Amino acid sequence: MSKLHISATVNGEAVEYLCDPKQTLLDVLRDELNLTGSKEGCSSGDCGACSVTLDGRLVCSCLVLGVEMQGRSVETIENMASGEELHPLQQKFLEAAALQCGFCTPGFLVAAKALLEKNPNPTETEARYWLAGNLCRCTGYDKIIRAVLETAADMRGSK
Amino acid sequence: MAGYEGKTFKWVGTRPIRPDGVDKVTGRANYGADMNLPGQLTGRILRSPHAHAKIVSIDTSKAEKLTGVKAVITGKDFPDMHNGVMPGDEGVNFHHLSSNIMAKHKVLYDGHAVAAVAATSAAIAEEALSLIDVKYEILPHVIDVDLSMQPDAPLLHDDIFTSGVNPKPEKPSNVVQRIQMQLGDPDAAFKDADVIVERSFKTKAVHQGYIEPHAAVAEWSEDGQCRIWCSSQGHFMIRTLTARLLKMEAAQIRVMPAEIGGGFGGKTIIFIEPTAVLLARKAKRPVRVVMSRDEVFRGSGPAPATSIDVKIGAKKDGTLVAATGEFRYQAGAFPGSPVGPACMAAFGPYALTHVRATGYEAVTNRPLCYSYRAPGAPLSSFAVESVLDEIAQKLDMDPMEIRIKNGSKEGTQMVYGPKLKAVGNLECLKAIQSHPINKIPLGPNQGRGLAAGFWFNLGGQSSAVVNIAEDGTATIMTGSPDIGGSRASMALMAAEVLGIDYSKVRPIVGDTSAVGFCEITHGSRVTFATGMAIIQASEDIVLQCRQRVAKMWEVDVDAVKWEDGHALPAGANAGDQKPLSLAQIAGKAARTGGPLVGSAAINAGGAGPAFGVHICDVEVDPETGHVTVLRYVAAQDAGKAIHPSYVEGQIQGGVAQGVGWALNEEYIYGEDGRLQNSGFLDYRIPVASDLPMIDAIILEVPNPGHPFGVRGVGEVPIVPPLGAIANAVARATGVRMTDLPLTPPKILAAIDAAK
Amino acid sequence: MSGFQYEAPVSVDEAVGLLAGAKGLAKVLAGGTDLLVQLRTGAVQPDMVVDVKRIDELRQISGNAASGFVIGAAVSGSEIGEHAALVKAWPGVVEGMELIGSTQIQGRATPGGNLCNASPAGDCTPGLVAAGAICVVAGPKGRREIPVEQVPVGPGKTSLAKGEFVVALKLPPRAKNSGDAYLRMIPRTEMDIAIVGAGVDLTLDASGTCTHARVALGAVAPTVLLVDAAAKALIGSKIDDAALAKLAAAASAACKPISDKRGTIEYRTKVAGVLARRAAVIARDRARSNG
Amino acid sequence: MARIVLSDEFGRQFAGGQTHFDLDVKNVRQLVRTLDDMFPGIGEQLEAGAIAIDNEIIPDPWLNPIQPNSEVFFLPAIKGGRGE
Repeated sequence: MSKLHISATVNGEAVEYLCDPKQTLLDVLRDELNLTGSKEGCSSGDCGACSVTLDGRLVCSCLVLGVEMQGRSVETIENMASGEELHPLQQKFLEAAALQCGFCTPGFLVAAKALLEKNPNPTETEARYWLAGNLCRCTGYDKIIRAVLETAADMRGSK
Repeated sequence: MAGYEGKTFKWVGTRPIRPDGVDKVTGRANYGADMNLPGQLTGRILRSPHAHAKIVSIDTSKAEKLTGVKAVITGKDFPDMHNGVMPGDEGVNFHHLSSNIMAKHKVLYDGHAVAAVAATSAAIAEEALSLIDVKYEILPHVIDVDLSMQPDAPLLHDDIFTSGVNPKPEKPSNVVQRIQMQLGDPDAAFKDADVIVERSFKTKAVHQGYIEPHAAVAEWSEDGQCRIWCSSQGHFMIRTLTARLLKMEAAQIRVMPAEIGGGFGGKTIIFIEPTAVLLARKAKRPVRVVMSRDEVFRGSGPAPATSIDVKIGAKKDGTLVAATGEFRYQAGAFPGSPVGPACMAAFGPYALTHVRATGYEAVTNRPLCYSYRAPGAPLSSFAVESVLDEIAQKLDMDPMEIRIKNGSKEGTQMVYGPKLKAVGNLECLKAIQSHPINKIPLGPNQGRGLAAGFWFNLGGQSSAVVNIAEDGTATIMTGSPDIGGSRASMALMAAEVLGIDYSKVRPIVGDTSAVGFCEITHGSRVTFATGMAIIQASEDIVLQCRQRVAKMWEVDVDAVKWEDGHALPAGANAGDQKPLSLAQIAGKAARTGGPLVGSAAINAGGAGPAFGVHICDVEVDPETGHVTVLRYVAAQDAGKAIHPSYVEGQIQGGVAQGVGWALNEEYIYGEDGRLQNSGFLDYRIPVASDLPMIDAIILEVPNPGHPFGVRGVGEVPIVPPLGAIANAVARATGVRMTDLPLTPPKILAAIDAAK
Repeated sequence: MSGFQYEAPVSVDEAVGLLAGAKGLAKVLAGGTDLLVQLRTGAVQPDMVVDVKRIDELRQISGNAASGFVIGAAVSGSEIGEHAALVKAWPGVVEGMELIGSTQIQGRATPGGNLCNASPAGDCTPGLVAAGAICVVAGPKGRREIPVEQVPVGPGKTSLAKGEFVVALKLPPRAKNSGDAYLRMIPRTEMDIAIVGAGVDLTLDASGTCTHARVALGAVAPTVLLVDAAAKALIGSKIDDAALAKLAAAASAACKPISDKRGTIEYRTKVAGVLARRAAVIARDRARSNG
Repeated sequence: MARIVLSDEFGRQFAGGQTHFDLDVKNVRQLVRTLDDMFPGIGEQLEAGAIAIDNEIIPDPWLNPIQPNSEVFFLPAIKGGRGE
């Protein structure tokens, strides 16, 4: 099958790419657009390492076809910091040592950002369930959950 | 070791942001699969669908003709290796290792690699795999360790003869080895026991579950030089083994360490790099091989299934009088099961004068069984802690009291021979004993479980270089991959010795051509051993600085001392000199003898054993068997915590893995010997909503074998959770279960059976 | 493994035309959370994939509790969970949808997809069956409406003919004093396939006596079971302990499960009764507070 | 004389059941040679394992000194201690 020409918005910028129908959005991001911050851990939607937001909705980019993206908009970890300023979640993850190997970290940050946009004051249980689709094997989740809850409190306080 | 006792640390023990942190929260950090070279091809591996079969033929002609396919290889492309272990092989059987990477005449497990292709796209590579025609003659298989040890079991290898038995066997067997270690005379000593508990246990194989699949990019140049970018727990290991397996010289190969997305022992051995190199060589283009999650489960190095008998006898007052354990550990298709460490660690937390540990290892039709965090110890410890808990119940004794009463401490002789030096076992037990969790009342269907764990920790070879720039900032380089924050620990130790700000130290993980040899990141050795190399290399810089300043001041080097990053007169006879900072000395380096380069290369002994004690509360749904972990507290002796946040992180991560091991994780095989749950959907590692916060308590009983008192911290956290959870479930349900994992169906069946 | 033709029609008729005219295997792509995994593993190798998410009708929730809701087949789980009126009227239906996978999966997974994937363990189906939902199917011969339980006919198999696909799910008008609930058993707390699932919908009269009930079980037979005997145990009772015990026994008795890597026959049979009972209690309490 | 302790296994296999020896040796290399002279074949086995001198486990021992009052244990190879 020949490749399809797709026009989409990636991290606020208009992009065009050629895409085999079988390629996933994750394949497109990593291999065609060189945005390797989204990670492939399972290709089945079970680990969350490839989390992005698609038209504002949190999804696994391994479960979206690249050809579905025509006219759609995706945000990845690469666009989370603005300029030299980290997003408060990124800063808190660093301060709270909420990462060890760092492989799952982009997915957690993208998912946590989506959580706080929807629910600025999550309980520990809400945060744990929201992030249940993001697997981490290093931290036992403790410092990640604390970092998310503390960032939420900081962001509420600064408003 | 001299110089640091009683010292108040300025940097060691603080919690700064890790040097590699920003790259990892912005997606910039490069892991194994992120490398993309010009002209790079996609490599894919064809794997056996059979548990055990003879390879009759492999026809790759159709695949080779497919447009876009640039190389196809099979086992025939790998050089033949000597079958056996020769001096200089460091205990590695290269024939086995090579045969695991690519099957030669037989496939020995579902997922065993048989061929590989490199093509211009993933889709073409996958199509090419489907065009490779492998004819198999299926053989009977064996998955279970007890069945594998039977004399009539399907035989995997005709060249394995059980070692450690008398007389030497003449017939080949799946049983690789028998080992035994003993103190005193346990058989006689059991006669003095008032209560004896003897139980048999079975556990299932589990996977390390790192989120990053194995990935490697290889490039071959016309002059025979080769570069490999990969994620591993030791790029020097990758270089050594690739060179040996492909009959190359080590210096021909340059291995670049990518960031590593978790390993836990599973990335301490080689799986795909030689395949990538051979494909790149044949295709004359760079090749990237990345395992799928299915391949990771089927074709990497999970931890063993086991079958264990433990017997412990005690006096009425709780004094343990004798203990024995027989530990039957499954290996994968090739030898390599950690039954030795399992025997050594099983009874580690207890002072026993009459004790025996016997170990067996048997090959099975499963993927290579390899290291997973404190290899072997969680399983043997689970059995011992379960039996001990039952003894405490029988004696109506507090489970903590029996552990403190019998706890090993400085001077205790271990079953493997030596006596313990200063250790923190009792300190951990007492920290848990006085923890507020004990005061929380338990509700219906709830139980509290306690367990202790031991791991001896490793030292070994490490190198480090410290380069001081002209402005006094430092670049420090080691060859130890940073798997969980070790760059931060290295920088803290260097800052401490050099006396400069942590922010002025940049740690680098150097490639195999840039820095001296470092053993793999394993056995909790990096902060200890590579850290010791960093300390010595930094001390080398301090000495050089004092020597330079002595020249400037025209005094003896002893007249110059080093404090807080400055050279100072050591006493009045040095004259009235103003302190010189490292930056000032570095600025004059050209005129005092050239660049300031400090280095150290060591083979570190003196690794201090680690102890950990865990307590947890669970609730069991009596109608479904579902277990909820309500609370979890873990105390551990870190010797000296260099970066306490990452020590806590090691403890919390180990606990989470251990909880998964206890409750839900298992390799599930069908009758056909094929793995049925090779994905994260049905191989159930804990998710965020499965766990409570994990209270990590760090104790510091300094290791006399390290200048700062450091002990490895990464292994022991996974040892106690299996026992702690099992003991809590036993107390919540009133039923003691001996088969892991404790899945809801098993728990419900056990509850119903006990009614 | 060859590629496939990708189409994204904007109308139902266009989609029917593509599906009916496709040579070889044509698959409907809704949320894709099952289909993409099947594509990746090679379990399904379609010649054409028809993405139905650009058809407005499939992306809407219309109607209300009194008249009955119509849920577009390609509405995502997240969108269903955000629809306040639907959540209020049919919390059990919504629970089933929201239990499918993670937050990320929720952003994509759809009720139409979950139904047509036809897994016996699909979380969305028991709640819909209990609710008495009707499935709107479009095809070359026009539209037809069938009860939800008639869509899956076996693991991975549906009653849909070539060219047909699910457009919407219609929930009946909601009576006063009604409540529904869905519970499932998984070993973890999230991210698992149900070992057993149980959906219960019921209506009480002013005295608190049950006048209507439907009980559906998942993962205990090749398709979702609608268990009349379990419903009968509730109807006419005040849903007291005796009725609940009868319900549980009837639910367990109806099970025809298999033993597999996720659970045993014994376990599924027993827990089906437990979950049906627990779901009935939740549904009853919801009905009482939903006057 | 240093106290040398073999595992029961090695004692049984090579040394007729004896496991404790008092030997006058200066370092590990000399100790292994001495034992191999006494019990041919044991040297290769011992070299494959680890060693503890005065309760300190030493990786890759060879030239490490043994004091006259030292206690030396031969251990199985601690392979696979690989985590973090």
